[in-house]
Amino acid sequence: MGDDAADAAGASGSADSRTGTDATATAFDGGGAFVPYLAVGDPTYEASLEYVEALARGGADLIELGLPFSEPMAEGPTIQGAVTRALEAGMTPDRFFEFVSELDVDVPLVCMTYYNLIYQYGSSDGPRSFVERAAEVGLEGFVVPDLPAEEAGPLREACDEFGLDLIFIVAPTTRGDRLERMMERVSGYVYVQARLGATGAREDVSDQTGESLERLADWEIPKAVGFGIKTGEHAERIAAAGADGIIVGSALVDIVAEGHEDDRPVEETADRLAEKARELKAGATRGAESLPEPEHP
Amino acid sequence: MGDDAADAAGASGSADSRTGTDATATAFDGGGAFVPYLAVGDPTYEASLEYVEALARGGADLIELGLPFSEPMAEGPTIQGAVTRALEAGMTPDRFFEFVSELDVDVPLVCMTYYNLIYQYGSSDGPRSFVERAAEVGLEGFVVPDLPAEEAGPLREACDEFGLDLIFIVAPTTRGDRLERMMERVSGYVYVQARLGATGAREDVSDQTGESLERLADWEIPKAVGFGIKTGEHAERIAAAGADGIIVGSALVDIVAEGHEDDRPVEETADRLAEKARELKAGATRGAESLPEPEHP
Amino acid sequence: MSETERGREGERTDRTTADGQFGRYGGQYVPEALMPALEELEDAYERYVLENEDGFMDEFERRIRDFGGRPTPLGRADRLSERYDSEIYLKREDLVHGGAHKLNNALGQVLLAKYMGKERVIAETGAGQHGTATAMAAAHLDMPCEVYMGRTDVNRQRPNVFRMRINGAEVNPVDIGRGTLKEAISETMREWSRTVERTHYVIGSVVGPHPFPAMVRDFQAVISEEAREQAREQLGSLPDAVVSCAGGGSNTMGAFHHFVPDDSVDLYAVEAGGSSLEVDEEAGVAPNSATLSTGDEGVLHGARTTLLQDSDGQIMESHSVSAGLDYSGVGPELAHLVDEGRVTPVTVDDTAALEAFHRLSTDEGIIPALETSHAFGYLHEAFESGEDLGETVVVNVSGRGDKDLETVIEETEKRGLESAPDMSVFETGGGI
Amino acid sequence: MSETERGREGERTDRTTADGQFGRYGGQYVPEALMPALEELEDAYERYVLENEDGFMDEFERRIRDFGGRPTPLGRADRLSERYDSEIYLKREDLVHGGAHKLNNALGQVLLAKYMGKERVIAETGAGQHGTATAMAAAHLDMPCEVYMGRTDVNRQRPNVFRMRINGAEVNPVDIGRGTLKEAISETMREWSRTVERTHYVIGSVVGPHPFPAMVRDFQAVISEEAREQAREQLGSLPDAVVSCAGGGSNTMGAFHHFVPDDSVDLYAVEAGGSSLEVDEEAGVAPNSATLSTGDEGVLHGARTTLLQDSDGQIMESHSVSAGLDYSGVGPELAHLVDEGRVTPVTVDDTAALEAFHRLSTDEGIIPALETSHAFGYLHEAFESGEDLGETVVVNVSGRGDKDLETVIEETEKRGLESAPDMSVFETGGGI
Ligand SMILES: Cc1ncc(COP(=O)(O)O)c(C=O)c1O
Ligand SMILES: Cc1ncc(COP(=O)(O)O)c(C=O)c1O
Repeated sequence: MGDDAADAAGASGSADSRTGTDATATAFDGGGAFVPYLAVGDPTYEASLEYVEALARGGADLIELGLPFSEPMAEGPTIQGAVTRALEAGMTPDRFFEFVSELDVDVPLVCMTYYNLIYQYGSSDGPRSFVERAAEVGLEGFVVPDLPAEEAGPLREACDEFGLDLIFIVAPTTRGDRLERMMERVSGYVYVQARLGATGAREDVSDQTGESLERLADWEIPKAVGFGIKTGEHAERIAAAGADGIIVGSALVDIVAEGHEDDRPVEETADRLAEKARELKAGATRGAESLPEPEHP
Repeated sequence: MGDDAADAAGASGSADSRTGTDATATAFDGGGAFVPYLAVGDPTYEASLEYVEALARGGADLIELGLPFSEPMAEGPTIQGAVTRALEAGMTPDRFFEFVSELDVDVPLVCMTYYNLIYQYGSSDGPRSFVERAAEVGLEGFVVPDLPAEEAGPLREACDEFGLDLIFIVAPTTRGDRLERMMERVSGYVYVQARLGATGAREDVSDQTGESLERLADWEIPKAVGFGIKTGEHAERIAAAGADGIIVGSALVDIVAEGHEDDRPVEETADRLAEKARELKAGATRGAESLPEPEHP
Repeated sequence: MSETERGREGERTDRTTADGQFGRYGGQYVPEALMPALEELEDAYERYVLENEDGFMDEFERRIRDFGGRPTPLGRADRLSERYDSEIYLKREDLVHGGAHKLNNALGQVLLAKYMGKERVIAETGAGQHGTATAMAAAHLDMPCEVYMGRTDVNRQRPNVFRMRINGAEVNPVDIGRGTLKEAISETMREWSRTVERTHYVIGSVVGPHPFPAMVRDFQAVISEEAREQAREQLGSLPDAVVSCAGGGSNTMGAFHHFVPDDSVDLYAVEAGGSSLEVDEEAGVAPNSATLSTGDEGVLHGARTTLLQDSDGQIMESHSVSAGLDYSGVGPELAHLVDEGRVTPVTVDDTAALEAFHRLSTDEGIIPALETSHAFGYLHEAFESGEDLGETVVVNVSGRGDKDLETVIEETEKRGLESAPDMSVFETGGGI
Repeated sequence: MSETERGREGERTDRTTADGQFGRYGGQYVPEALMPALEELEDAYERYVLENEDGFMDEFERRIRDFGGRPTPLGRADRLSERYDSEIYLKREDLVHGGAHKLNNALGQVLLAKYMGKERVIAETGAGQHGTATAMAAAHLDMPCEVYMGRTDVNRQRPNVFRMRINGAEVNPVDIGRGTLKEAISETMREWSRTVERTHYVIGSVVGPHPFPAMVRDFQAVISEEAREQAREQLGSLPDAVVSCAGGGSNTMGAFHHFVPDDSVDLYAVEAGGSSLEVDEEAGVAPNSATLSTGDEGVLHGARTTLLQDSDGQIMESHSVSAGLDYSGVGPELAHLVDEGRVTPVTVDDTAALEAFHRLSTDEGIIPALETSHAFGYLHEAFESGEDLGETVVVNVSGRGDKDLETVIEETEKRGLESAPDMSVFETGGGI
């Protein structure tokens, strides 16, 4: 790889040249955005379609669709369970794209998966084929938990080529240089990890959230906070702390898992998901409303 | 220990100063002597008395009485079994001496045991107390399988003091210097080990016997052959090969063991022992008679 | 895909050092939360390990000698030498404290954690060898230690669990998936994410994100440093070949490292051929763990390297009679040396490894680990098939086989191997 | 009994050399059939071992280095040193191939058998440590090997039986008596009597008839030869004390030998105190194996030495949680050094040994054999009770404890020892 390419890659992520769909950023425009996550294909392809649509009905502003990977290194037990169920039910990258095509919702959709699936897709190694296909089926961007900004050059490049967003996760431990580097590369929104540890619904909302949001105060990109948000009240507190949106995964996956274990009708679980979505969206909205009017430029 | 003591000890075992009872040597006078062995107290004190007396009735010329030791290093499984039974039934050195006192036979009696029991007996360490007590109860000598001539000084000394015999075992591997040393120390008779290995009745009579007897041809002391003699025919062959006597242990212990295991009346086992004794004695006698007249000095 | 594309894909655009890259392999594919810890570790690695700051390497060398039992001998295998009509020498890592090369790395990393001011260490383990090595090192250095181990492995590797517990380590069973090594690594990574500020993750092989592959290699490189010197002293020359088994690749890299510049020395990495080199894509299972020989490029557990994966990129389960080789990935540097043609990857199947286990045990009085047995299996197959490995061959005895006795007996019986001693001594019950 | 009488009793009247005697102990109390073999062995011992004929000792030293892994380290025990406010150093015989000092002797004797032109070796074993060492040495030197082992021990020491079989040795269960070590020794002696011309008996400790006690000591003396040199190099002086556990006494004699002339070095032989120092004469049982501390003079297995016996002279069964110390006799030279006041015999009971096992494991990351744990038990009791062993103490780590895990866990649980890690990790069964 020559210096040119490196420059190109570097430049592609810089704040001013940031490309991507408008859709993702726009989803946060109203403030108090609700961003749910589900593992696609959990527990079956069909049920999963219903569940994602239920979330949209419940007020989702953007949806993170998990493409299951066999080694979900960043996930807690809840999402690991979802991933395992989905893989056992036959989920693959191609089925995932089919799923996205078939999905009848009109909020932006982002794919959350691990880098090896992106890298292996298609006839040649490298992320381009995967991104191309994602663009075709209407995905707006990617969250890749095992791809830090330093390794993201090729994916960033492909995203730029196809106009998709690459969302990075900012952890409580992310500071200084690393933040700079990420700011140059990120597009769409930034995923603010509320606290250390893998994903999983917790009772409390971490103090680290406020601190993290402060560190990102001058970023001109929406900040969505995730990890451990479980109730409307949590959502409200996070939004009130200045988040542009809240990301909720495990609390929703728990409902799917319960439905599966208790063998409930898909409709019933879908209804419970929609209801939970409404609770979370309402909380986020209340939180956002409590904020002073944003000083937008 | 001064040189004097060493000389005394050395001298005590020399051929000319050899002391001991006449009885043991005399037992072999007729040729074809039959020397049975039993473990005293096997399976009980009382039964054992009967058994030894039965052997005398059956024609024993001299009896080796085994005082059981917990580590019978030189014995095969048969005699180990006898030793274990006797110990379990409470045999001790004191009971052994009591047994000898009580025994009503008029052939010479020799004690066969391991050195530690001899060494520990009485209030002071050393073999003297044991030998003294043995002399008191009328024993004529000792066979000590774990006491080679080199270690026998103190016991030889005590035997001399009390006029008892110390019998050594000559193994098929014993040659040259070692034979000399032994010849200087031995008294009563010499125990010729028919072949290598621990005691135990075998079907064949070893070729090594003739060879061993040849090596001892010029010893002026009776030669009794043991290890593996089982039948009257064996006994005959050994006696015909030039042995002054035959020593039989395992073949007799087998009868005791059988009686014990099959729970037969003591009388019956005693009768079988006497009968076996007669068979062996007869064999030995036939063997001896087949020899040319001995050229006694 | 063209070489250029591959080269580009492997390149990193804004790293300050290129250390993390081995050709197109390596890197740091980890959750963002871990990146600062990796940067901190890179810094510590450079200062303490590469520059011996505060005498770190002096202390490491002293401790791996006095506690670990180094140097290990390079000894001639008389009967193997006769058998193959070649001089066979054994590098005896089985004599390292704990019974395998694993301590070289574990001691180095726990000591580094101490220098870094960490309060505790965590580690993953499969068969339990790395876990026990880490537990020993942690006890020795007075460092709290927790080991993550799949539930299945906990249940089938009881003695090693005992050893870890007895050395004072916590053992955390991982109740996810099949409960084996892959799950244990993922879980340890997660736990590291949760507690990264005060915790060091002692990874067990030359795998994972930079700087682990380079750092673990450096701690293990003492094997080839000694062996090279010993060969010169004892043989008057370098060996013609070095043979080593490869799971993650740590004993391999350790045994190869100082020989890499010696072009005259052939390097053989022996992988577990399992029961077959075919794979069942449907079931997501490879009946082997021949990553270098049959895998292809991908990203797993923090690094770009060679993997066992299906065409979608899902990781396949590997299978080997030897638990320590039973891993779907391999260290990035080893993958690179294979691509470069410097290291020759070969495979030995379960049965040949078992036969080699028995051969070394009865011929030389050394009971090798089942992992190690693969190296001897290759030695045998090469010489028997007329392939001349050279006049002097060094085989790295990565570990001892005490841990494998039950498995070996069972598997030997199952296969009815002729070379195995019969165990009927247990069958004729005596009347006690 | 007066000293004079004792002196007389111990004297031998017509031996050409006095080597077999250690004060009033030693000798050759064996069946006549074995005497020629002992003479042959004495001759071989003098020529090969003492005079290095045909370079025997050179070969032994090379093999015990390259095959056995010598020299073993003398390493500082940091946490024990802190705990006892004294410099504690560990002589690491646990790192010898096979996991104990036993190989020093086994390799020496099997090599000697080869020089003597013997066709096979036999050995007794109790816990299996000496049997496995002999099997390894025999495999290494291509010598057929049969090991006699009590049936009870065969059944309770499966892993060691596996190891012997895997190294190609025959294991002959002894179905006599209780089926333990005492019976195995007697049976091996018997087997030796039967086949003495072509067979060498590799005895497992500094016991038995001359020349075994002296010869085994000489093979084990490499321990103190190294330790003395290492102490001078590392500490600049000799240690104030050497502590070693004593069963038959081979690791003890090995660890003490070169320090015996150094009057400033105190020597402690730690025996198994078992559950009590009292004996049950009636039952013929000593609930300990504290031969040096509680036994008295007698003759067993070919030598005059100190024994556990009843007042009649019947040998008593010993009992210790540690199988390798569970023997009713002790080497004659050690008995003599105790009589002379040069060696101090002390005892440590089962519970204290178990506690010491856990202490060394968690403090230092070294899992000691249960035998070895007795030495550490004494170290602890001495320092805790205010007895000052000196500024620098060397403890001989005679072996590693992998073989003892099951026993330790069982016995620890039974006693509810606080110092032990809990093993409940196995109890919460996961849903795999
Ligand atoms: C003895 C032994 N050899 C080899 C290995 C394989 O690991 P690596 O390839 O990292 O050396 C292991 C792993 O447990 C092992 O225990
Ligand atoms: C590790 C260890 N230490 C000590 C002993 C006791 O034997 P000795 O006193 O001969 O050293 C044994 C015997 O098996 C042993 O295995």
